[in-house]
Amino acid sequence: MLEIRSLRKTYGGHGREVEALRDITMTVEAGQFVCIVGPSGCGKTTLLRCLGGLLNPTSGEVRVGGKPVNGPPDGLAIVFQDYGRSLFPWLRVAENIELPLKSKGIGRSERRRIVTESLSAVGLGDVGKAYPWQLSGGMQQRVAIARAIAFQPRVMLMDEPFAAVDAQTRADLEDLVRRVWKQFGMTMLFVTHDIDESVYLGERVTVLSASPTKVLENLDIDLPADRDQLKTRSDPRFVELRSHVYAQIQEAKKATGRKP
Amino acid sequence: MLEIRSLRKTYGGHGREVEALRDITMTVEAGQFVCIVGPSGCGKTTLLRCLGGLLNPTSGEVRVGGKPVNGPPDGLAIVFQDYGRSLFPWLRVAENIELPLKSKGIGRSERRRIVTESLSAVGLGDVGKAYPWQLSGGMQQRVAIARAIAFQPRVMLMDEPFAAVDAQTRADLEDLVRRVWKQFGMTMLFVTHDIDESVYLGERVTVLSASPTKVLENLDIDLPADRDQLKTRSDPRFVELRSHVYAQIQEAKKATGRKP
Amino acid sequence: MIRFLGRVGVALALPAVLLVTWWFASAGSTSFYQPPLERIIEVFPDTWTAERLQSDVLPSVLRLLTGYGIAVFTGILLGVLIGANPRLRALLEPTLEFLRAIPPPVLVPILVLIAGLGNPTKVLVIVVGGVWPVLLNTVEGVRGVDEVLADTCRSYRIGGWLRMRTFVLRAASPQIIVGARQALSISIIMMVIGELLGATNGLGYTVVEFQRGFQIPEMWSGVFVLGLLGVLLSLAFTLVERRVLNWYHGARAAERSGH
Amino acid sequence: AGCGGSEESPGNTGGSGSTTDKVKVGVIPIVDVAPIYLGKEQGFFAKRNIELTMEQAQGGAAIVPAVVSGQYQFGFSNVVSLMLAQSKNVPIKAVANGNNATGDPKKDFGMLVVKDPAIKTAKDLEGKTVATNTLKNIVDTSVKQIVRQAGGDPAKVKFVEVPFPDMAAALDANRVQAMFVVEPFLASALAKGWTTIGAFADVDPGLCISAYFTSTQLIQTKGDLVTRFTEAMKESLAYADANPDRVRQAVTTYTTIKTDAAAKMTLPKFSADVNTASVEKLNGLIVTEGLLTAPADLSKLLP
Amino acid sequence: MTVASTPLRRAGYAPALLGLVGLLLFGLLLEVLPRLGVLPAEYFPPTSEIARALVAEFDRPGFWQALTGTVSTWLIGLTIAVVAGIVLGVVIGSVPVLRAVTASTIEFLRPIPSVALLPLAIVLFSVPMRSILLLVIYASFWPVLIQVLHGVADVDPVARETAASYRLGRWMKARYLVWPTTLPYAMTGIRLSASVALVLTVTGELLIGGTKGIGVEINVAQSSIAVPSMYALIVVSGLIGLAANLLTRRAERIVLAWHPSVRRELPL
Ligand SMILES: Nc1ncnc2c1ncn2[C@@H]1O[C@H](COP(=O)(O)OP(=O)(O)OP(=O)(O)O)[C@@H](O)[C@H]1O
Ligand SMILES: Nc1ncnc2c1ncn2[C@@H]1O[C@H](COP(=O)(O)OP(=O)(O)OP(=O)(O)O)[C@@H](O)[C@H]1O
Ligand SMILES: Cc1ncc(C[n+]2csc(CCO)c2C)c(N)n1
Ligand SMILES: [Mg+2]
Ligand SMILES: [Mg+2]
Repeated sequence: MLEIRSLRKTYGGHGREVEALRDITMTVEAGQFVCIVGPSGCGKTTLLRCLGGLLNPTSGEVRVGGKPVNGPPDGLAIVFQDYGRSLFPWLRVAENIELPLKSKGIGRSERRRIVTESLSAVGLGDVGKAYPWQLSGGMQQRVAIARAIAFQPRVMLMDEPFAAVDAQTRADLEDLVRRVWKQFGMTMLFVTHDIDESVYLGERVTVLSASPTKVLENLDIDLPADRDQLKTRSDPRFVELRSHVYAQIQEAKKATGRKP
Repeated sequence: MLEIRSLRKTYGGHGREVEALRDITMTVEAGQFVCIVGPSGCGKTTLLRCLGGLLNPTSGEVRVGGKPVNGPPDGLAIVFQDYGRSLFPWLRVAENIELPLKSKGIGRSERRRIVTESLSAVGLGDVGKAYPWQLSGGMQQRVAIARAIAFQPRVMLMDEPFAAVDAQTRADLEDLVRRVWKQFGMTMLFVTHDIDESVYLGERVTVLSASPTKVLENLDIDLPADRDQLKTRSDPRFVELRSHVYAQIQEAKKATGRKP
Repeated sequence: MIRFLGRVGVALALPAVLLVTWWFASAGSTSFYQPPLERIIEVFPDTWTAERLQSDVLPSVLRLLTGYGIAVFTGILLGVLIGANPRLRALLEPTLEFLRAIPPPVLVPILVLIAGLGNPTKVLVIVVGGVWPVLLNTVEGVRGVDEVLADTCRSYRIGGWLRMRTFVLRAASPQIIVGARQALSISIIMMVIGELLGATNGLGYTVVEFQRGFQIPEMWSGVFVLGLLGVLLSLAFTLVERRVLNWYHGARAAERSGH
Repeated sequence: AGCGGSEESPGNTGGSGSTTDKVKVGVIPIVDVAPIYLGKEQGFFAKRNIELTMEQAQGGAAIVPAVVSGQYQFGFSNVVSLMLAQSKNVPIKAVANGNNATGDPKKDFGMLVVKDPAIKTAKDLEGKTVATNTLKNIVDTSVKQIVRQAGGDPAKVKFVEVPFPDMAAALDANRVQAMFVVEPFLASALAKGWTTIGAFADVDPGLCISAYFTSTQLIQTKGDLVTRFTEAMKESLAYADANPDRVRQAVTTYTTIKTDAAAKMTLPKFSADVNTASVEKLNGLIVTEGLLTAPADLSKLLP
Repeated sequence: MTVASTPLRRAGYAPALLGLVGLLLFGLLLEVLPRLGVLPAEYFPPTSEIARALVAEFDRPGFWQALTGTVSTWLIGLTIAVVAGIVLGVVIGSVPVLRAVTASTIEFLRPIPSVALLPLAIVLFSVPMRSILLLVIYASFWPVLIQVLHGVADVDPVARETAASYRLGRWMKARYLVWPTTLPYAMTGIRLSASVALVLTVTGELLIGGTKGIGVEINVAQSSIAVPSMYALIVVSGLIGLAANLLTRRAERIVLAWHPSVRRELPL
């Protein structure tokens, strides 16, 4: 579904030249759930923006559903890391979620239903009438998630979507995302800093190196498909995998994509 | 150092009335390190803004260093949850950190030294000349932390300061914050969603209930003062404490400050 | 009610001080062009009779509102197009900047060639003057929209008119509103300038007429009417702005309610 | 308030003396003011110790206050404006004649022009729109009188303000059906084959159109200078009246009118003295037209 | 991939070229319309004729004096208005009480047209140039003031709280928080004022005279039926405005390099 070949991205201008991505090659099958971890500033957001058709790679190729990306592909949604800025401050929460549905051409009553449903799915059943800036950070982030879920994309890119919520809510949202992913057969690319989370959620964890960035490891998560916050996390295999990823991350911070 | 008595805060307007804080009473001794955990939207940020003199309580009293707060108190710094917006986009990273020092009246060469030091302390030794919007989310957040540390306040309020950084960087920053706190004898109020982090960092963890918000528990963390990422986290007492807090949080999400 | 009265009091305080100062400073003035304020107030009721309000002020205000409306509409429309399209901006900006610097008084005869001596020209003069602040502010507002929001729109495939309506226009609205506010007073000025040519009635015509007839207190009373018109329209404008920018002021005021 | 133009225009302080008075005169760049340019050229002012500078403004709206404030020591304006000013006690006084109608209603320097040959007389203007450079001025007052003398009702004629330079375009496009223009616009209009149906001279053969004026303050503080200016103006007017070719030549120096165009212009008459009778006639007319409720006090206005 | 159309660097030369094309097209339009008789050529000469008259003006020393006069009056007036507008705007905008107290007066004074103030401006000064300057300053002060007032109110609340929390002093706040926020608004204000000031300089010269200026020359050209010359002079006024815009845009690239509208790699 997602094919990334020798992707390279260099930012320039304002007296600063940064090679955000050195050479990324990876594939995500249709319907797969892949988590991406990597040190801060290694280019995860950049990668997602290239995939989402929001950014031109410096070189290399990106394909979504077989078609080369030039412009945001159809049926793809992004939950931005900068959740606060990705909500429209002039629209109430419900309207924010409704807007993409409107452009999708969904009828009014159906829209209403989806909005209500997705809001209560993220535990915000009662804030539909509020403006985003009246909400706490974590609430705003959940609105952004609700909007993405309501959109029911074929491909979902999530950039640290649970960074601002508490542990309990996070667990609930994790299960929600897994559920939704399964239900709609989405292809999911999920950036997180929480290693446990990456192992808990993904079918595969991709570890990126520090800048200049390469893929350090592709780790298949061979945990049972049915995950449970208590059972899965205490599964010895889970502990093993997360330790492995943790070690990789520590590596990653030192290691860069530089060839030896 | 920080005294909060029967603090209540209600937001109103735009067709929405929210009691963010119902009745908060708590004290933080000078030089203490207190972590605050609580469900998303329970009013942690609101509490910090009241303490920082940025928001008028609806009722109750807030004192910093014995003096009632009306306006930002001297020698107090906040790391905002909304780190992206709290950096001035028209100033380069180094200038952002330098600005509070300038207004503090610190000489130029001293300023330069502090800026360089605090930037490398957060692992960003080479981005002083970049603009904040040229940085990744985690890098921006670290700049905000560097700014606060460089300011060397007597009281530091941090609102989920590590939400956007990877696990390894997070561990490094945790140790940095503990070190700085000790070194300058700061009073620290630290909001986090990471329960392990709250136990690892704090001398006390305060758990807030869901809205309408009250203090659910004040838990003293009787771990040795010298903390170590590996040793402390594998200390049985640590595991015990974090399980306790975890249970409390799960409680908190259901429990509200409502009297039975 | 008390808050309302307080606001009115605050609004009237400075004008009152200025008027009193003027009253005493000008009392006994013998300078022909600076008559005592007393004289100006004296002639006011006789000058601005109901009849004159109907025959001169009303037509002017109608032209003003029409011209202003067209100016704001055109300014926003052009501004959105130009602001959202760098190539179009590069193509048109020099020409527009050229036109902007041409004095309306010399532009008026050209407009007469095209639109005659009647109301259309007078309305057009208002449009020609009032469109610029709206245009410039809209262009800058559209150019400066938040990148993350723009990306959000692209990613969710929000395009076309929906995007215009719910994103571009709203995001630029704080700046568009500034432009519209600027245009309001400029439109009043252009209303006067428009009435200098081919005019037979109107508020601006009357003021200039008094000036030519050396009826200086009457002329000043006309200046008062222009100012009052400005205040009134600005008040109405504020009401509209409150509605349109509800979210904007909310997002800013809520956080400041502290101190 | 600046008064008397003291600090910026150092003139001499005594009465008649050896030092030269620097004098600024506010004029309009039209043929009417040719005599003062000629007078300067001929040295009529210099020999009276007046160093003359002409400042060109668009109209009386600015010249009258500029003279009152002392920016200019003298100014040029049409007499109706001056009468209106006098009646409102503007502290000014006419000091010299400006120019007059030619005495020939068929050939004047300011005439009522129509394009439509069907309009034969001024009476035909009833129901039509006439362009005048300023409302409530010598031009529309004259046009109304012309209509009245042709047996028409001036109240049935609609007047609109159009500056002289823009009138031809308006008439050409039939935005107005008649216009009252002065030279050089008149010659240009006649060259198009348009016809005239009235002139200043219809109102009064020697109609006084304009005058030079000063502030009463200058008369009080420097009566001597004013006297010298008046004498110089009289000499200039007489010279201009006697030397029409020199007038045509002078016009090309302070405007950009070409020599051949200047040759085709009808020149006004330049009387050395104000035609008081015609001013009195105008005084009556402006009361009739409702410009003033009572006639102006000409004894205070005229030299 | 063509998601992001031209990056700014590549667009560097193109805008100037496109702008020139725009001007040429506009000129061509005004050449053709009179020639086709859509506009009466006698009163509205085609571009080529205006251009010829403009070149002829260049040969006249009087023209250059007039140009210098107009430009200097304009620049002096604009500078005073801009400085006053910015200073007062920041001060009034930063102090809520001042803002509330002055609001009605500002709205009262703003719509008073310069033509109405003409006699007052004339009698207040003994030199015509100063009267013109007064009108210029009066008219061009308001756009800057209003823009700055709104700019000051646009400060991001989180940024404001950051500044408050770090106890930035009044001056530091004004310099490092309020001013950068206001700058984009002020820039638009300056661009608006530049043309208002120019327009009033020319109009003032036209009405009052007494100085060397393009307005005086326009007056003479008008009363001499020198139609192409008159338009040539008007074109000069437009060109001055064009130059002013070029300069402000250049300045904007530098002082607003950080602003989304300038820094954006992706055009909207
Ligand atoms: N707009 C930009 N202009 C210039 N450089 C940029 C820009 N955006 C990102 N970068 C640089 O590219 C690199 C990668 O940034 P990116 O945001 O992709 O990192 P990330 O992996 O998402 O980090 P984080 O986990 O901290 O969010 C960083 O060094 C950053 O400074
Ligand atoms: N400016 C505001 N206007 C209105 N309501 C607000 C405002 N700020 C916060 N609130 C409301 O107050 C409550 C507490 O918000 P606050 O930001 O303090 O929560 P928080 O504990 O920091 O949450 P999080 O962990 O998600 O950041 C929420 O219900 C929120 O909607
Ligand atoms: C006080 C005052 N302000 C503005 C104008 C008119 N004006 C000058 S430039 C411009 C916009 C560009 O054409 C406008 C409307 C005036 N005459 N007097
Ligand atoms: Mg990122
Ligand atoms: Mg918060």
